[in-house]
Amino acid sequence: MSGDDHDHHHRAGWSDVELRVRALESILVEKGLVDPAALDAIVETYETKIGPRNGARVIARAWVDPAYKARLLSDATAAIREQGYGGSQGEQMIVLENTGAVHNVVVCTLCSCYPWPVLGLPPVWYKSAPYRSRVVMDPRGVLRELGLELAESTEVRVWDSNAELRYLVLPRRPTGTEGLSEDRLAALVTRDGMIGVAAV
Amino acid sequence: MSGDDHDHHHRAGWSDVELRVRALESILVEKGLVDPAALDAIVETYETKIGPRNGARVIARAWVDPAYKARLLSDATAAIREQGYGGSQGEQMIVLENTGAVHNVVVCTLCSCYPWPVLGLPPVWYKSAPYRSRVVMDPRGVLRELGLELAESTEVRVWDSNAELRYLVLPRRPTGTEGLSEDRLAALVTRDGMIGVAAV
Amino acid sequence: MNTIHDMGGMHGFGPVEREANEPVFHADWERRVFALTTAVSFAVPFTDDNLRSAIESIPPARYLASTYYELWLEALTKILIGRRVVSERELASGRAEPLSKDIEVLGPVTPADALAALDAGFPARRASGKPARFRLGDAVRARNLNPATHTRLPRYARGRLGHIVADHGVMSFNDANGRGDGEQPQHVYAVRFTMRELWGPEASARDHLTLDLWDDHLDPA
Amino acid sequence: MNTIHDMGGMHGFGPVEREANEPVFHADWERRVFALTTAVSFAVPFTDDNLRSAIESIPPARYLASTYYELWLEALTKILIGRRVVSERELASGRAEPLSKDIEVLGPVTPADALAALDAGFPARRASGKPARFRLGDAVRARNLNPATHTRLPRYARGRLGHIVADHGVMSFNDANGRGDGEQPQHVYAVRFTMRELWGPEASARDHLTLDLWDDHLDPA
Repeated sequence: MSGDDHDHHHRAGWSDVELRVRALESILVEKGLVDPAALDAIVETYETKIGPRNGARVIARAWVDPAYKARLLSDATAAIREQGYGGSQGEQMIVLENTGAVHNVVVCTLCSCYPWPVLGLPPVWYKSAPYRSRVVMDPRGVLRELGLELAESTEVRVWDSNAELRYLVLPRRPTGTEGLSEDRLAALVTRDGMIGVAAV
Repeated sequence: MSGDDHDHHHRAGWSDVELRVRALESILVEKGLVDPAALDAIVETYETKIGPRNGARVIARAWVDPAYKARLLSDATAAIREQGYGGSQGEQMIVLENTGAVHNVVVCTLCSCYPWPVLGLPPVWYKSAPYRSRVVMDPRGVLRELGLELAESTEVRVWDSNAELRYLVLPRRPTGTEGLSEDRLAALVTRDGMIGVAAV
Repeated sequence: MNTIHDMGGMHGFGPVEREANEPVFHADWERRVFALTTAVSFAVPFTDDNLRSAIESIPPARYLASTYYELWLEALTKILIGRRVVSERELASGRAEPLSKDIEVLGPVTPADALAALDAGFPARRASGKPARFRLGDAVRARNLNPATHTRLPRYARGRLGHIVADHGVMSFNDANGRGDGEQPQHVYAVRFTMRELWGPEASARDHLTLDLWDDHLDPA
Repeated sequence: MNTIHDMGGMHGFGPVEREANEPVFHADWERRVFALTTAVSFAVPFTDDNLRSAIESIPPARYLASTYYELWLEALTKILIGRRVVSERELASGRAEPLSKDIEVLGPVTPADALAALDAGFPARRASGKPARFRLGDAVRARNLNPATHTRLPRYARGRLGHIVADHGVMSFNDANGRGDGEQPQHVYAVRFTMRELWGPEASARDHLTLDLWDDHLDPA
């Protein structure tokens, strides 16, 4: 390793964790175990190509196309792949339809399982102890705190993603959106709606 | 508050917790809610008068006096009071007799309940997460780690002190101690034996 | 309250480490915290359940990062602030301010009275209460209760089948007392569980665990 | 492993706090940890279960005090040290030392191969396995298992009664895989529990929770 590299491990203002990550990366690169270009490609993919806009397009399509919606509910993995999405952390997808009678909400109490191909990497709150600990025992309380008050008559279904199935919530199409295009509809769909902590 | 007192809150080398405790004490004293002499008396009592030597005397007496042992097992609180011990955190005592067939071990998983009048204040390990978490599920493993290997044929009884009963283990009298005086016997009894994590 | 204090049955905390010739206290401030907690509870009455409840309310990350007397100090401070006998401002400045007239407190306990009270103890036993629903030998199932308030029913026993092996008589009910609902005196029973009932088929078939459970913790089984 | 990662049903962690317009990563080192973990798993093969198991092995106090990618970094480092492809000395110095000849590794994944593999995914489904013991509608009870090793059966469901609402087919068994006992492919079922069964009579009578449980997690009820 060059003297420059060594100095750069002691660059002022770097935290311990930054130094440790830099060290790990340079060791793995030097040993020929990772290619820095692959790291950049992976980061770019999850920062720019894979995210909740993918899921929103799936939802909007299901809202406008009853046949697609039927396929989505019967074989979500294939129907999502039709739209061009799939792969790691979305190999076996299940779509959960919200109705007037049933509201679905998704969590992973044990770690951070989340449907990457349609929602991207999970937000911090989804991986946090407050959400993981509470939503399985008091879903109505958590949803209320997050601004979603459910009618007492609505059945809440919590899905703890503890295995290799990944869940996407199909929110109810908002009223008054009959005339909107699929693109306009997709713009209404939020990440939180597809997790089940928001209405749409 | 005098200027001296104020300076003394900033005396070099005092940790935050020390400063906070000093502040709390001086405020409570100044408000007339505690008497420093009472604090000293309480500390002195638990540092010098109440401790596992009390329990050891109870155990030794039970070893030499069958009638006392019978009283100790049927009404521990009264029998312990006979020896002069009792009070806070020992109001309702139960003595658990170890035999060739049964070994008893005591824990408080929820906090730190412990029979103060006979054992004093609990040691750090008794209040620690490793002991509290594990001894209820894997008592044999914990005892083995602490140097006490039990025969497979021995029944282990774990007592989780979750209510206001307080437990003292009566260890088996070591063989070869037939000629020893009660004082000599008491000297053989350890705190850990009376918790159940040592043989005697 | 299902929080980190209820740690029975958890893995991952590492080996039990005993200190040889351990002193009663490890620092002078520990002595003072222990004595202050004991003494001030005479002038500003609170119970062990109030103290336990305050300790359990400390967030899990801080609970695990704190030493035992740090937990006591934080809980005691919270109780005293809640009773308005101490304020954060006073603690920061170290200077006492006048106590508001509407706060009821007693005078400081004297050394003799403190020692006499500790020697007498604070028995939980009560002369009468709710009639016993169970008898020696009865099969019982611990209720699956998950209150957000103080409870002395550990999570690992909830829903599990045991047998009554002793009736300790009528005592004040810590769960009710800890949530400010009065003493609700009732029978406390020693309930014996097999280790297999608690921990499954990998546990020793020979071993048992006993918990002292209040009548309200139990259902007939 | 009954440790702090299995936090479903705990109180005390405070409110859920959402960040508005949250970025995918909060620092450049988070990007690198995510990408390194993904990329190096091609050259030094490990599974999600190995990573999860390594995260779960972090002591509870540190687990709670760490951010998400700090947990990943610690777990990844532990896995790589365990495979002897990296050493503490190298991490401290930042200087790579020669890899021992007896350590089997593959070459670095190319950008194109990495993206193609992520797009294809790593399906847990297997062509065949243990025959299904349960059918749609069956009443089942989650076993009371408390292994010291990796498991995907959360504590809150153990011993609880549910019903099979879907058969997801045969999949690799994470519990077996995480403890190095092979894939043991078997059926995974969606098991629906009432909230009252899980949390007691205070829970909503209307609401349910579904877990995906492997055949070996269940007994007939």
